[in-house]
Amino acid sequence: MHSLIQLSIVVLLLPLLSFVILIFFNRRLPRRGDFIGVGILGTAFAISAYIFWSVIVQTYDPAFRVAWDFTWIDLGKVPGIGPLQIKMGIVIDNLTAIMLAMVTLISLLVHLYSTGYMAGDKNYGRYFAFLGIFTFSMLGIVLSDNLFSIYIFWELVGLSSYLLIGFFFEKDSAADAQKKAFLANRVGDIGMWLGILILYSQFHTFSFEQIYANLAAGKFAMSNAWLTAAGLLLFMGCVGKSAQFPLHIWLPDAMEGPTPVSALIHAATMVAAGVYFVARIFVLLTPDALHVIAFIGAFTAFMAATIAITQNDIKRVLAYSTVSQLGYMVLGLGVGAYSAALFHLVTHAFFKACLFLGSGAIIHAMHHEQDMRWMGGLRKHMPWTFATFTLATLALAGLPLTSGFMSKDAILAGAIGFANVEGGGVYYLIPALGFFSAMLTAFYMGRQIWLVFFGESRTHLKPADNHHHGHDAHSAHGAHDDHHGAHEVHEVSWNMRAPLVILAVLSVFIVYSPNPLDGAEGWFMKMIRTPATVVGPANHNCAALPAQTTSPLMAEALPAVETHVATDAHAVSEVEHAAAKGEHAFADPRQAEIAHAAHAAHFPAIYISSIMVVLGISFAGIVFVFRIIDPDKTAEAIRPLYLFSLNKWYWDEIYQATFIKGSVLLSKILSWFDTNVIDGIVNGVAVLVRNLAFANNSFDKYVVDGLVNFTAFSVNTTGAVLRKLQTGKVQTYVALLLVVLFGYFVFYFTRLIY
Amino acid sequence: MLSLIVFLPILAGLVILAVPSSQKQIIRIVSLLAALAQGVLAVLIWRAYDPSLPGITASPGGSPLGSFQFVEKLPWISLKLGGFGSLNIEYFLGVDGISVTMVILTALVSAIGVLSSWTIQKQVKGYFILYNLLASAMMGCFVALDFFLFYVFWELMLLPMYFLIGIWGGPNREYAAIKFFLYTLFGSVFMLLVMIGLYFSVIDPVTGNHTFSLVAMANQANYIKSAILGPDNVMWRYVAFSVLFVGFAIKVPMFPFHTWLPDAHVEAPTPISVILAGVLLKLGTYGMMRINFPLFPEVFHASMYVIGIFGAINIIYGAFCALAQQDLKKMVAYSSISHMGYVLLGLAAGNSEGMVGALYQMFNHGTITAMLFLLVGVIYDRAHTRQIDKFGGLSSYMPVYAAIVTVAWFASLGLPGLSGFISEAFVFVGAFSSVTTRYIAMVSVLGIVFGAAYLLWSLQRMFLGKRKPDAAYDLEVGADGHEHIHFHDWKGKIDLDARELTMLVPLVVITIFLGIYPMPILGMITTSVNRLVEVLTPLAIR
Amino acid sequence: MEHLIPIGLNHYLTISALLLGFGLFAVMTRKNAIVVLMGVELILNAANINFLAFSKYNGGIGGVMFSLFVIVIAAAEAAIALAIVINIFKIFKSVDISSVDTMKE
Amino acid sequence: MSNLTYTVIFYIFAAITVFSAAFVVFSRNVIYSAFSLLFTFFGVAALYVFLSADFIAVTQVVVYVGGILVLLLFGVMFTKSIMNTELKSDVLHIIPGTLILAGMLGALLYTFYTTHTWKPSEIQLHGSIVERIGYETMSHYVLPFEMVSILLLAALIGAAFLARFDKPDNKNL
Repeated sequence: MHSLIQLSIVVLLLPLLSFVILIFFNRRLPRRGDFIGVGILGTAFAISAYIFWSVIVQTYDPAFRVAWDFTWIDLGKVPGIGPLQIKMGIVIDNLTAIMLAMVTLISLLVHLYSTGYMAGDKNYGRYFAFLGIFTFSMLGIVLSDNLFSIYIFWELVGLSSYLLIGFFFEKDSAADAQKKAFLANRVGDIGMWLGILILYSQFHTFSFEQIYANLAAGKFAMSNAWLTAAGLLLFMGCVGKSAQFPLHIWLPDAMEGPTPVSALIHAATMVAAGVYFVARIFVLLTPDALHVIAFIGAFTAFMAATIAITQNDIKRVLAYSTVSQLGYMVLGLGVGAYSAALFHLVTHAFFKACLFLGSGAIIHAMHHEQDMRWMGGLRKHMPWTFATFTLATLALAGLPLTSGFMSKDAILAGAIGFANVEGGGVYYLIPALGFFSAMLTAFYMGRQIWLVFFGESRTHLKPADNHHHGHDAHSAHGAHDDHHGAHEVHEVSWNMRAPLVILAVLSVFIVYSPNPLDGAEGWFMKMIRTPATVVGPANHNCAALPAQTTSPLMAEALPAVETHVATDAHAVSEVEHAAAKGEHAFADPRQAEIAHAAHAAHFPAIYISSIMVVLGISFAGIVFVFRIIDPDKTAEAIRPLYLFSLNKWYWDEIYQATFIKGSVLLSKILSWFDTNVIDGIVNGVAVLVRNLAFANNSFDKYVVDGLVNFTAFSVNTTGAVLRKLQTGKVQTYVALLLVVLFGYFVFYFTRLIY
Repeated sequence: MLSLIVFLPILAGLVILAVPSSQKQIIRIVSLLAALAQGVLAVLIWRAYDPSLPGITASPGGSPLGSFQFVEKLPWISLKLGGFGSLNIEYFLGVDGISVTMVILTALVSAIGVLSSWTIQKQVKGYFILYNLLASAMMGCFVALDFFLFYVFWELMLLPMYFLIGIWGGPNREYAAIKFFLYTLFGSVFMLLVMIGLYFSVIDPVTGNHTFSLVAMANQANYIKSAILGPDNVMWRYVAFSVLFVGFAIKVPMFPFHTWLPDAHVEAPTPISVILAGVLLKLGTYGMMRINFPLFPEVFHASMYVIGIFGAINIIYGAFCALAQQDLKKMVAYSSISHMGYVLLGLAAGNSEGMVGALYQMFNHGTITAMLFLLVGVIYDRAHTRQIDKFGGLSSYMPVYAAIVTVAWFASLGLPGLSGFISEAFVFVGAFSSVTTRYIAMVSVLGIVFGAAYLLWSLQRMFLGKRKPDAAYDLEVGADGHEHIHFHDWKGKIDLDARELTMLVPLVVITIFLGIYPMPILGMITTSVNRLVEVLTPLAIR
Repeated sequence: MEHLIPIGLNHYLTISALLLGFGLFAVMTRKNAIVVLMGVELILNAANINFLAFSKYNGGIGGVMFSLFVIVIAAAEAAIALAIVINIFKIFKSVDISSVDTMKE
Repeated sequence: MSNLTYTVIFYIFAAITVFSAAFVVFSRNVIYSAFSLLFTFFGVAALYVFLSADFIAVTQVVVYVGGILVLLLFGVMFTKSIMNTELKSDVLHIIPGTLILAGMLGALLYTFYTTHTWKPSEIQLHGSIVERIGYETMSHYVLPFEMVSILLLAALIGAAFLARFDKPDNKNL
């Protein structure tokens, strides 16, 4: 076992240890055990940093790869397949090393930040336990070498996201949001699971390595449409987790969780896991699948940006901005700008975490006021926060000299190149949407900065409650609110400030590349190379294998899979070697062409995006700083558009009306069907049988038994009648005697007459 | 060994018979000791079991008795019937990979059921006698290898179950008990006919007589060609398969025959619900794996598609019905229907992954559903209601209970790391890998989402948020300034007490352990399942 | 009318029939045991009239002798019956024979 | 004594007998019934005389009027106090009684007046028959006479025994 593998196992298990300790013992530990969480994460980060150092700095090899696995489940000698084992394993390559360091660093910073932010919460210890299990699951995704374990950790991050969104579970909105998040993710997950099933059903393995090898060897027995479907279904997992259209609806609601959680999970790491996963499966995506992915990414980026410009909640703006940026990343992957997308993932993780933590500091300082309309003027009170927040904002908007500029620019260059190569007019929509979104990003971030930090404090403008907002509320509570706004807002403590500074520093270009205009010259883009596809046009015709119809049971066994021995420490697949030969040595001509075109489009992209960003910022300045255009009047003038944006394109309402109402209605119908129709049939049969039995019983009772009973009845009635005569009174007997005598007379006389 | 594990509860029942009915504690302790002894025996069997022997039926070139373990074989009933020849019924017990897990599950659930029965106050003596009879019959069903013996145990199970629901049940108990009884009896009557038909179609290769031995029946070479259920009588074999399938499907319960389950669960007392969901439902699918499929492999092969469709209907239909329920126990009952659909789907796949998944799902569903019903019982004991809307915000006041509920609920919805996930995953892997059931599997995956939907929704309504205005409990501010919960006429501990923890913690540990490392169970079953898949694959294709 | 002038057998028989009828009526309908006894005496008298009438018109002495015995037995009967009636009265506090129905069961 | 006088006297006694008997039966008062019975017995005795049975008539007067009637009156007085209005005796099933009475009467009278087989014989009893009775009693009817006397004795003893009825010790009578 390679020493890096051993270290990575330690890194993986340390947060789990933190979880186990804190979930059981947090109440018995001093300070509810927060030092354990921070300490363990610190250790984990230290080890991750060492791994990063050895892989990236020392080795500096784009094709670096170490893998290890063990048999998890042994299914024995399966008929038709042969010995079958399900393996679990760890793989470390450049991407893993970077992600490992990034995740542990942000997690450590969030842990540290939370000791300030969450202080005094009644479930303080449990919060750190949840952070621990989240970090564990996230590291599991990063380190997994197969689809099955990535799915397991995928769901586990879903669980920890569920637990953390609903951390304030006594709030109904939080409980709703956590359920929504989990269900939306589950929808994505079933797609991902079906994609895994398609691949497994062909190769009887979950390992990336073996699947790619088999695909490259053309052993995929189903039609090519199935392969595209597999890619798209796997991408559905990303759609759910990375909040792409149409499953983006959960992410803004997830802001109900504590703000550090939003920073860690819903901005920096977990939502980026979708992008990471698509990168992992990038090689099996067919061009058709990539086109779909590119369009979804572009559309998401655009849609989320349009929503973000009208939101008033500081966290919601950032949430939609996250969705938008994730759209960029997905767009990047879709157009084939693989390393640019991952580059953006990393840079975005740092500056967006910084933004969220900054907003957390503001919210903390403002006593849980989240509405930007009632902020303003915080620049003077919170200089550290202001500085770091602004730097991160510039990175997000994509101004030169920031990390965001380089990564976003690389993606947009890739998009232009892609459109050039594909040649169709409709493909230019992707870069166009990308650039337009860049402008919108600059606009809404400028709006946010201005509303939060500049101008005068507007705390007093906040209506006392929702019922009567207006002048009287203003005048009546003005003094009181001023008191709140002016005197109680102050800079946050060091344990919340330090993470902000570190993250802001990591948003500067020099960390990634010496050339502020070209990320491709940095170490990141050099280390992360676009892997050669295994499903390119060269492989298309392999799908036409003869159809196996002899046995449904054995059919899937026929394309006998060569059992790949577990990849050894330095076993590197042939395919990746080919990709690693040189900077432009793409195995697939299409990829090479796109890369070339993207390179050519580098400077046009810089110009256009810079113009767009400047346009966006100056527009924000026109509207909000100089008030040349009154934002309220403008909103009034384009009210339908404004409402459309404010109400998030009505997606929540649409889903509520269709899927949720539909499901509930269907469930009611089926339940009714169950109790009334099916059970009704059962009970009906029962009633029928019972009535038959009653009829039979009646026959038995009244006809057969009747004959028997009639005898008894007649004897009984006769007896009852005669018993009336048996009065015990002498006179009755005399009367009877006389009746008989009289009868005799009658008889006698009739005899006489006839 | 197997005789001991089967008849131990009956012995305990006889001991209880001698105890005066006023000595409730002695009765309970005797039952508990019997259940624990059963558990110890199950552990011994588990340790001594050799996972390399496949069982199922005679292997080519092997003993005609097959490679069963812990076999006990004695002549039981031997009647000379003149022209009909002789009737030979054997006392034939044995386990293989399919039954050994079920034996362990039965011992586990029985012991937990006894603990859960501690609160039964009405006619304790009669209750425990019936309970022990039920435990014996269930265990007997899983180890019987003679069809007649299996049938005897199968019918023996009905009687105590009927009374346990009908006497110790809820307000509508007579209806539920009768419904359960009639449904199951309906199935078993046909089973009897098929059993007799099979008897006259199969020759024991050793003695040359007709036989009820399932080992002999599972080997198609032992059939008389022209007999009523012989290979030539294709139509009758289809009829017999269908009828037998319906008999077992009622127990599962499969879609159109499932309506007894919600009623029985809602009315039954908690321990009986636990037994019912934990073990009895498994008998249906176990019967399919042990009897229905291997005896008619070519019919099974032709009907995989139909079984798969029914499995998918169970999964999705059960999930939807659960979504609409207001009664927590009814919701759990419908979730059982949904989860048993996974078992059916896995069986329908007909390959090793699916069958392993189905069998593992049977085990996991046994433990998880037992946990769910115990948890429902806990809250019902306290609040005397199971209406989901009557709760809210319980997590704040009953943290341990809420934590265990969360584990159980997530195990039920198939969260990775908990045992339910692995079985569901294998079911889907198998079903999708089989060309026959591929599209069915694609539809069934929706069950994962709706399963999550109803479970999370109920979790939210009961445990999250705040106390609802019409909740079944009050809030009081205690001496320490915190809010505490107060149930009407509940004197015990608000959160779980020691007895409840004793029942639940082992199940939680098993669920988590088997979710992380499933090989202790999977290792025992894979050899047998692989052999079963071989047996099920028709000769022409093999 | 000419039938009525010479007194014949039928006159006596008619009187006896009427006495018998009254006696039967008393026995049947009256609740007082004493009156019932009186009815019995009327019946016996009616019988005596018949005996004597047939005895006279047939010229035999048998009817006369028999009526003598009847009178004797009637005396004995009256004595016994009254003793019984008095006992009944002592037991039932009433001579109402409709209440004397212990023979019923 | 002319034939007509004879007839008139007969009818008078017949009327006394019948009407007093009817009064015995239909009177609601037991005392009245008892006294009315006296007239009946006298009437019947008179009719006995018409039937040439003067000894019987005397016996009738002595036994019935002197014995039985007195006995009956004693019975009435033992069982009821005379002043008590409850002496009025109720009537039981009057309708069947009346019907049977009418039926019996009608049937008998019909029989009598349609039967012609009992033509009176030529030899009829005439004059006193006391002598004949004496002879017949001591000769032909001596056994019945002795039996009757024993019966009478037994009846008297029995009546005396019954009448001295003590209050029973046991209540189950």
